[in-house]
Parts: sequence; structure tokens; C-alpha cells
Amino acid sequence: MGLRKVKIIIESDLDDIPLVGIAVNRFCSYAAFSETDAFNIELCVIEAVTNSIKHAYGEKTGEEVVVIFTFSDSEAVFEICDKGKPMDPERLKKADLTTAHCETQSIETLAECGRGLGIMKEIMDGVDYRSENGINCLILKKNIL
Amino acid sequence: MGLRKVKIIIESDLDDIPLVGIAVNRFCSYAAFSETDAFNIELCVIEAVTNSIKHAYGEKTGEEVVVIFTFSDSEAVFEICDKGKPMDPERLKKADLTTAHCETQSIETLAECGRGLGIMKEIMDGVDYRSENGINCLILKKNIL
Amino acid sequence: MEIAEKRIENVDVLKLTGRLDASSSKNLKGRVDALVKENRIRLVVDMAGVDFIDSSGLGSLVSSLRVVNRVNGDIKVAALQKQVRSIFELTRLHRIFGIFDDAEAAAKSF
Amino acid sequence: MEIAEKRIENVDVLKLTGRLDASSSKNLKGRVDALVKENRIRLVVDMAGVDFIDSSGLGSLVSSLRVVNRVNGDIKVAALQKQVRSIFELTRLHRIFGIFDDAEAAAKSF
Ligand SMILES: Nc1ncnc2c1ncn2[C@@H]1O[C@H](COP(=O)(O)OP(=O)(O)O)[C@@H](O)[C@H]1O
Ligand SMILES: Nc1ncnc2c1ncn2[C@@H]1O[C@H](COP(=O)(O)OP(=O)(O)O)[C@@H](O)[C@H]1O
Repeated sequence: MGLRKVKIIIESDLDDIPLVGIAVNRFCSYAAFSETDAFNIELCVIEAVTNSIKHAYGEKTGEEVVVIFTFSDSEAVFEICDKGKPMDPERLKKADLTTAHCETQSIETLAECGRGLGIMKEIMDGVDYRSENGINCLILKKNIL
Repeated sequence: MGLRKVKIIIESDLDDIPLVGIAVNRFCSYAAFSETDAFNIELCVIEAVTNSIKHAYGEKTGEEVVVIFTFSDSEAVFEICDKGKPMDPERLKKADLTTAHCETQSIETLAECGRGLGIMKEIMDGVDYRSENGINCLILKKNIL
Repeated sequence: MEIAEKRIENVDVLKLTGRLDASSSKNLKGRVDALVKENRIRLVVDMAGVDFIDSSGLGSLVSSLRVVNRVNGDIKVAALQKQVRSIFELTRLHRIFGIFDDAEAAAKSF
Repeated sequence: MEIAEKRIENVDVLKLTGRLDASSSKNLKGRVDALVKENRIRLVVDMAGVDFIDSSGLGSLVSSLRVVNRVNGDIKVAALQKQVRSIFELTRLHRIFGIFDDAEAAAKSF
């Protein structure tokens, strides 16, 4: 099928995130992922888009979040890009669903636990972050088996 | 729900058109269109994207086709935009699935008959074309009942 | 996401339909806060109609649970769809919530 | 789109799966041209697996029919999905093609 590519752009409005989600889900089915994989990949892309809106843009509306989807026979890649405040890359390195404050049984600590980056690292085959010339991109990769 | 908006961008490659189609179909379901309406609207958007690639860009690859989808509770609007050769607006005015050369029983004439614009005019509630500052947009509207 | 409410005996059931995400999770938290103010603290969240959940959705369930626990109430979760359940497990939240096959069973468990 | 081929007696059946659009319609035309060169001019296009068709797809069927008609052959169309059939009707092509419920019936009609 060669390398296929499509871009989806929304403004930084939480209410537009589902539009990205349903499109990504269908793209995954088209790229021959299972229904479960499609659900999980949709989740990761939505976590990334939500982080751009919440953290990079501080929920300021009117900014753009761009999702670039490319896939070949062997791999699907999602780049989620914003022009907001860059993320400290340590955040990504340290993110782990099994770290102390996410594993505790104490409901107080659990409520504070961020899960987005940890979920991406569990589900995807690769999670990278790049910030260059004012453009920040989180890069999610998943192998197609 | 307010006004929701999402943009899809592909390069001018016929093989990427299905990605637009499947996304548009899901957006239509999300906007509460029936399955039949979603199919028909997908068809119209694909006709427009195909026209941009074939006619505006003459099948030259590497150019962009942008589909902007906005919808409210009452209406869905698709703008399909390219930066290629503008269309003569008379083409749109004259397009009609029931005109002589499309209605004939002669297979020779039938094969030559262009159907894309005619299909759009049959299915959508509004079809407009605008060319400004080198950007050409076909605008498709469908009421949400 | 839509939230429909009904009562089973002295338990309030919140029936969610749609996507429980960063946008809609605010509505869920708001509803739970309002119920707690009326001292309705035995809650069931019926998720049969929830076909998508993300970490914001999970977060809103956890912080709702915290609010309710503080006044000695509880939230039970019912009728998770398969994919949604697997995200509960991935994030280990199935250890924190009582999870039931349907809203009736969840309500009876109080 | 995939094209699988089989024969029913002296009729060639092209079973299409996927989307018949501007990109894939070239493959269909290519296959029909190749068959006509081998003088195989009784063709059935089995569309049971076609879930999308556009004007380019329709155009490729019409120009295939023209090529086959010129050598006194014919193309019958079988097993249209509901939405695809409605596009045949919208564009009046159901008047040009023999349309059958399945490939067997289409093949027998020759
Ligand atoms: N796109 C981003 N831009 C800036 N900061 C980010 C971004 N994504 C994540 N972060 C930072 O990393 C932290 C952890 O993110 P995450 O694991 O998704 O949990 P949460 O978003 O719930 O806090 C966030 O609280 C934020 O400080
Ligand atoms: N986006 C466009 N840019 C330039 N010309 C166009 C465009 N869309 C349509 N046209 C012109 O209008 C004609 C009719 O288009 P259409 O009804 O879609 O049929 P077809 O594309 O099969 O010819 C085309 O042949 C072309 O000359």
C-alpha cells in the first residue's frame, strides 16, 4: 500500500477532541489494527491531544493541535503537535503506571496520579517527544503485526 | 453542542482519499446523520477531493487538499479547498445528472458523462464554489433534521 | 456524554452514555458533588453506555470516589464494556472500585 | 480494493472487495481490458464486497461495458449493497447494466 498520510487539525477546545478520536479509530481499522488495538491507540492519541490543550496551552482556546498520521504495512506513527509551552522531557521518562503514587491504595494519593503518559508508554511500541523551533511533538509508534 | 470544527489535510494522492472518506463518514454519524446520509455525504466530499486532485492539480502529487468540517445542531458544512487551477463556475451551474448526455441510452455518450458535480447537487442541500487569493473552495452544506 | 439518573431503593444510579473524557468528566464530577451536598452518598455509576474512557474520565471517577468516601459513602461501578474494563485494569483502578455486572447488582451490594 | 477471479462455466466473475473509487477503478479497467484481449467477454462484476463507490468507480464500469459491448460481449453486475445500489439509481446506471442478486444468477443470465 506504500506510505499513507493524513493530518487532522483541531483548535484547542476539549469539546473537539472526540472528532480526533473517532477519526483515529477508523484510521487504525483501515491500517488493519484489531478493534482492541484501535481503541487503545485512539486512547493514547486522545491523551496526547488532551495534554497539549491542558498543559501546553493551559486550556487557552483558539490555538491549534495537529495530529499527523502516517502508516505503512509495518508501522503506524502518530505525531501530536502544538505550539504551546514545551514539556519537560523528564516527565515522559519518569511516567510509569506502576510508580509509588499510582500504585498506592490510598484514594487521596491516587486521585493526584497522572496517568496519560504512563498509559501511552504501556500501550504503544514507542513514545518520543521533540520540541524544535517552537513546535512540540509527541510521537507515538505502534507496530502492525 | 455549539459549533464543532475539524480539518483534515491530505496530499494530492488518489490513494489517500479513502482516509478522508472514512473520517468524514464517522464525523457524519457523530453529527447524528443516518447511515445513508453519512454514506451519501462521504460520497460528495470524495467527489470534491477527487476533483481537486484530478482537475485543479492535474494529478500532480505533493500538493495539499484541505477539508474543513464544521457542524452545529442544524447544519453540517464541508469546505474542500485546493491551491490549484480554479474551476470555471459555469461547470457547477450546468452540472445536472439529468442532462442529455448523461440521460442517453448510448453507452458511448454515457461513458463521457461527468457525474461528480451532479451527484453533489442531488445529495447536498447547498453546493457553492469560491476562488479567492489562489485558494479554491467547494462548499457543501447539508441540513441536520 | 449524557447522564440519566434513577434510584434503586436508597441508592442513586448515574447512567452514563457516550464518551467519558476530559470534557465530559467535569459533568460527572459536578453531578456527584451536587448529590453529596444532598447527602446522597450511595452511588452507582452505570457505564453500560460508555464506549470510551480516558485518564481524565478515570480521574473524575477517582476524585468522585474520594469526595464520597470522605463522608463515608461509596461509589460502585457497573456494566463496563470490554475495552473500558481493560483500561480500568491497565491503570489498576479495578482494585479501588467495586465493579459489578449491572446496576441492580451494584445497588444491592450496599 | 481487491479483485479475485473465478469462472462459472464460460463466464468470468470479477469479485471486488473494498472501495471502487478514483484510485482502484484503474485496476478494474485494466483487468477488463486484459480479459477482452483474451476474448473473454462474458463478464460478471460481483460487488458484494464493495462498500463504497464514487463517480470514478461508476465511470470505470461504464467504460468497461463500452469496451466489452464493442466486441459483442456484456458485463452484468451482481450483489450490490444497499447504499451502492442507490448510487446506481441516482445516476441512472441501473438502466444500462443488468443487475442481479448474486454472481450465479448473473452468470446464468448469459
Ligand atoms: N503536551 C504537554 N505539554 C506540556 N506539559 C505536559 C504535556 N503533556 C504532559 N505534560 C506534563 O506532564 C505531566 C504528566 O502528564 P500525564 O501523565 O498525561 O498526566 P496528567 O495530564 O493527568 O497530569 C502533566 O501534569 C504535565 O505537567
Ligand atoms: N476542483 C476543480 N477544479 C477545477 N476544475 C474542476 C474541479 N471540479 C470539477 N472541475 C471541472 O468540472 C468538470 C465536471 O466535473 P464532474 O462533474 O466532477 O465530472 P468529472 O470530474 O468526472 O469530469 C470536470 O471535468 C472539470 O473540468
